[in-house]
Amino acid sequence: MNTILIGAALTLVALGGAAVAGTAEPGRQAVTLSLFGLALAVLFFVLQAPDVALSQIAVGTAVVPLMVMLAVRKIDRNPP
Amino acid sequence: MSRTVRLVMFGVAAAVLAPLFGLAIAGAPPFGTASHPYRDLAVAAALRNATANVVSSINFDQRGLDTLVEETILLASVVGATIVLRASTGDVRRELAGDDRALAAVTLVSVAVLPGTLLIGLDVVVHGHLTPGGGFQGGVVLATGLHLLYLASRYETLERLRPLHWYRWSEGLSTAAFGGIGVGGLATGAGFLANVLPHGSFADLLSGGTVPLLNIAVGVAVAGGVVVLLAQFLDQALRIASERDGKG
Amino acid sequence: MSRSALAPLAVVAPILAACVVLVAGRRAPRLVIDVLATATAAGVAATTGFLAASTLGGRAVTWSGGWSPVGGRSVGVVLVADPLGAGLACLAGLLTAVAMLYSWRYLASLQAHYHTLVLLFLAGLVGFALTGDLFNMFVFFELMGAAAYALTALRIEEPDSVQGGLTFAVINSLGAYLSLMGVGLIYARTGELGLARIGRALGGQRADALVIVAFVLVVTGFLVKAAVAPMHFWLADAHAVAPAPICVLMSGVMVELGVYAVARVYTTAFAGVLPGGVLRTALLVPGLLTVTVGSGMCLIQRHIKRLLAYSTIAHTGLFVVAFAVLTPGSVAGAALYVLGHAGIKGALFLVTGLLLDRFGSVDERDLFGRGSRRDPGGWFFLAGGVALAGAPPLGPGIGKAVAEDAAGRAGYPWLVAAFVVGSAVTGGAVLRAGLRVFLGLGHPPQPPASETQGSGEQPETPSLVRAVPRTMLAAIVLLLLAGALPGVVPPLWVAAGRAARMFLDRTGYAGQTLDAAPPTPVAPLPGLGWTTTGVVLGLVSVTLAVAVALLGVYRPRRAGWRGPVRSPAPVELLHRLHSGHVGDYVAWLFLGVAVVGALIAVPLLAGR
Amino acid sequence: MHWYAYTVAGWLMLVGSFGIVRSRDLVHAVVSLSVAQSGTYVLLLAVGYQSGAPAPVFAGGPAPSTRVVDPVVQAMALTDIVVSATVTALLLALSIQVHARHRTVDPDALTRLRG
Repeated sequence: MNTILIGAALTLVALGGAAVAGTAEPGRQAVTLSLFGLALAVLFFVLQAPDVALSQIAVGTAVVPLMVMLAVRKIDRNPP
Repeated sequence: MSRTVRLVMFGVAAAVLAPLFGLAIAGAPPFGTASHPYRDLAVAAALRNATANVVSSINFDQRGLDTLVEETILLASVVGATIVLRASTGDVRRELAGDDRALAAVTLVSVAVLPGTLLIGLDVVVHGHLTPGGGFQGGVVLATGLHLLYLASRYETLERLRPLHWYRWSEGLSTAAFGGIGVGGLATGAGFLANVLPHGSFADLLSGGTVPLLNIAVGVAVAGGVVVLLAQFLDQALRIASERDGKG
Repeated sequence: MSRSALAPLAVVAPILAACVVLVAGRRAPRLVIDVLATATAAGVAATTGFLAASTLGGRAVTWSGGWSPVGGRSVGVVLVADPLGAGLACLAGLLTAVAMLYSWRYLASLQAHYHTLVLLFLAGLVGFALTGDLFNMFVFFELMGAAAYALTALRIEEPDSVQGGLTFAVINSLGAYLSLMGVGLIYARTGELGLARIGRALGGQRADALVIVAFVLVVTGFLVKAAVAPMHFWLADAHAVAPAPICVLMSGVMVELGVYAVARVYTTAFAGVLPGGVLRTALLVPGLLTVTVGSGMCLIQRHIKRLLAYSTIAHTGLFVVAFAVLTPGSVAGAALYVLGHAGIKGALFLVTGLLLDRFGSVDERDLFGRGSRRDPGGWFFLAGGVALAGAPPLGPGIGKAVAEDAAGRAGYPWLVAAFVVGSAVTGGAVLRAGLRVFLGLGHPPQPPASETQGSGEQPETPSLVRAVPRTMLAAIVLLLLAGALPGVVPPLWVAAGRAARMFLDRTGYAGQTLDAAPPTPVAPLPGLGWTTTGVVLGLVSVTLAVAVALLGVYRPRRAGWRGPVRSPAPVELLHRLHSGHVGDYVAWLFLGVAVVGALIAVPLLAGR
Repeated sequence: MHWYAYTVAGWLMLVGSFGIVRSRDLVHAVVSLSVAQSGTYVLLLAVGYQSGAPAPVFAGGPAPSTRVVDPVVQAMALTDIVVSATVTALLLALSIQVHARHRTVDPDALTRLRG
């Protein structure tokens, strides 16, 4: 059972990573990055690493995507 | 270099490295192995020092030096981002646009959630040596919790509740406290960053010796650091415009 | 307090001082901040200098947290000070103190943030040099990085500055993450993070794909930091834009620490499993490429800071080559070379910084003939060029001579050519720029299209300066003296020989670190110093350098007076390869990893 | 299943780096770099996993024993996450300034640092 969960989470992470790197438009990338961060957190939970999963949720799904969004907003506000 | 040349070059490198990496992991112990020699020592050491969360024991006691440096990296990045995003010649402070005002429903929810979030953050910090979480996770929760104020009302409210140099000070002081506790260990002769306080009894709130103290220091440092970091980005996105921009 | 308290103090003191500066910076007068920062750096230099001298009789081992090993195993992080590591930490402290002296009342708009970052940078450099733990190395690597990225991009009004900082940060971070992958793989095999423990766990094993890939990945980050071709591109972009005192630190010690880390990790952890012959090839190939590309690019620069940056790349290539010979003599030569190079190159960067502050340009063409013959800076610059070429009896010269001698003895006499040509070309390029700028010799150069110009930059002082402040001149003189000194102080040669022997002694390192074994006495290395051959080869290099410089100054013009000259095809190609494009650099980085990986994997895995 | 976790770690590193190589936007490159870094967490935690063993947290959890998932790699991954986040912040700050000075964040258009 656990093996299946881990396999599924790994697949989700592998696809998520490709999706983030493949999203050309940074504004949308903030969203995919947040979802990818969530997938990583799930993986860490099933790998019995709750400490790491908590950090990942706090940082990977909230703070970093927020900073990306703000950076994109700042850059989009001043087009060339 | 043209785009094609660049991609081909990367492809060639990947074609060499991927099979090498494959061979390497074929020689690694199988996933899920029961042999973890460092783990055996680390768990025993954590139990000896009465720290129920072994990960905290490693981060703050056994390999505390790593964490001290990690806090220092945070400090360097925060100061670095502050320098890089400082207002430069040609920048002007904009008035906030009307759409920066929040919806009433959002305000209500955010105000309701805010105290709970701050409490959770504190709880995660204080119990870091017992349960999953610790100074780092709790610090981030505290910092993000404060930013619910932005959702709850207007950016100006957040700005007023956010005298940035306080947060910068608290980050500097708590990083110094971490280093100071380390030097304290040296002074007692037990060694740099040694766990010199009484260890208490296992799974008590007051157990783990210096681990909870260091957890709190990191919690304050991280909360302060993340607030300052987010403030730089929020200021850039909402407040600072360049004279060279159009109407912006 | 025992000697083992000194290593952690040298790391934590700059961190604490940085916190104080950060907290007090808004209120305290600038003078207090300047004095505090300079004194802290000098204190770190004194502490680590004492450690370097006292560890000649045996390493100083500090288990942080007091987790002394039981039965040769511990859960803690260890700092191991030996003469070479502590010596590099001392060099970092000295260079920081001088950089602080130069920056006295400088970059005033940044308040104390500048000092905070420089002190944190120093903590990273010192910790990286002293640690004996692989994961801890990664953490200190990132600390050096985070501080250095921000310091590079300090002058945010400069378009090039922020771009150079970003490129530097992306490439170095990627290198660090690849290193961490390697740490993960080696942990999977051995279950250890301490260098000495890994060395014991791997000793006598067969080098299989996992060990090879782990080693290659671990050293990737360090090779990037050492700017070994083809992972060198970031260095010129970062050095060209960083403030001059930061260039002193990056060129003088940070880049060298990359080479040191490769050497440290190999000798302590992997020497028992990866044969020296294989490693030698895997380092000589990129090392010689680095010398070639570095000196070639150095010769064709007109942006003086970029010129100096490429000269650093060429010299780092020489340090890699010297280490790759893997004998005590060659390591001692590399150590002395690093010392001499740090002082001389630092002085050259600072003189260039003065040019920027006075004329708002570091472009050889713009500045043509603008320096005055009465300007001491010009004579310092020319002297630096001669010293860099390896002139006896100065610091870079002794390092070069000792390394050449060791290469010859180890059966690689042809490597001498790399040392002679590399130092002659880079020294010649510096001389050429100096002769043109300060003495106004020859004709102004013509501009080809695809290169970075150095004109129209903001000076680092509030406005263009007329008279050079005494603190700035003092910093330059100190660095020149420090660069000259290793060539004329025989006790330093003896110490370098013993330090090198200790550095290569894997069993002694593990014994002292893990078993608290008494130190094994190290005999000095015989015959280390100036030899007739060394002096002659040094003079040959200087003659060649002068020839290169004069040829550059009085080169007959290929085209007429109208229109820009077209560079010859190879020069144009070199310029184009250094595209400033971050995607290109990442592709090159992976190509470099693939090449080093293949150089190690093919001889060890083929035929199994 | 045995090598799947390690492969995913390598895949993330590769795909993130590829993202930087083909990037047309520096913010995209920075985000791709953080994808590459996430490969390191996955590798570390995969190395430390033990089938059927609980998390290394004993308060209110399992009875203290060494049969838990390796806490050392978890501590390393935690440090790694902090480092990654702060470096990403610095990189994003630099990207903002690159845009402010060059009016573009397209690497193909940033051609001043050449030769």
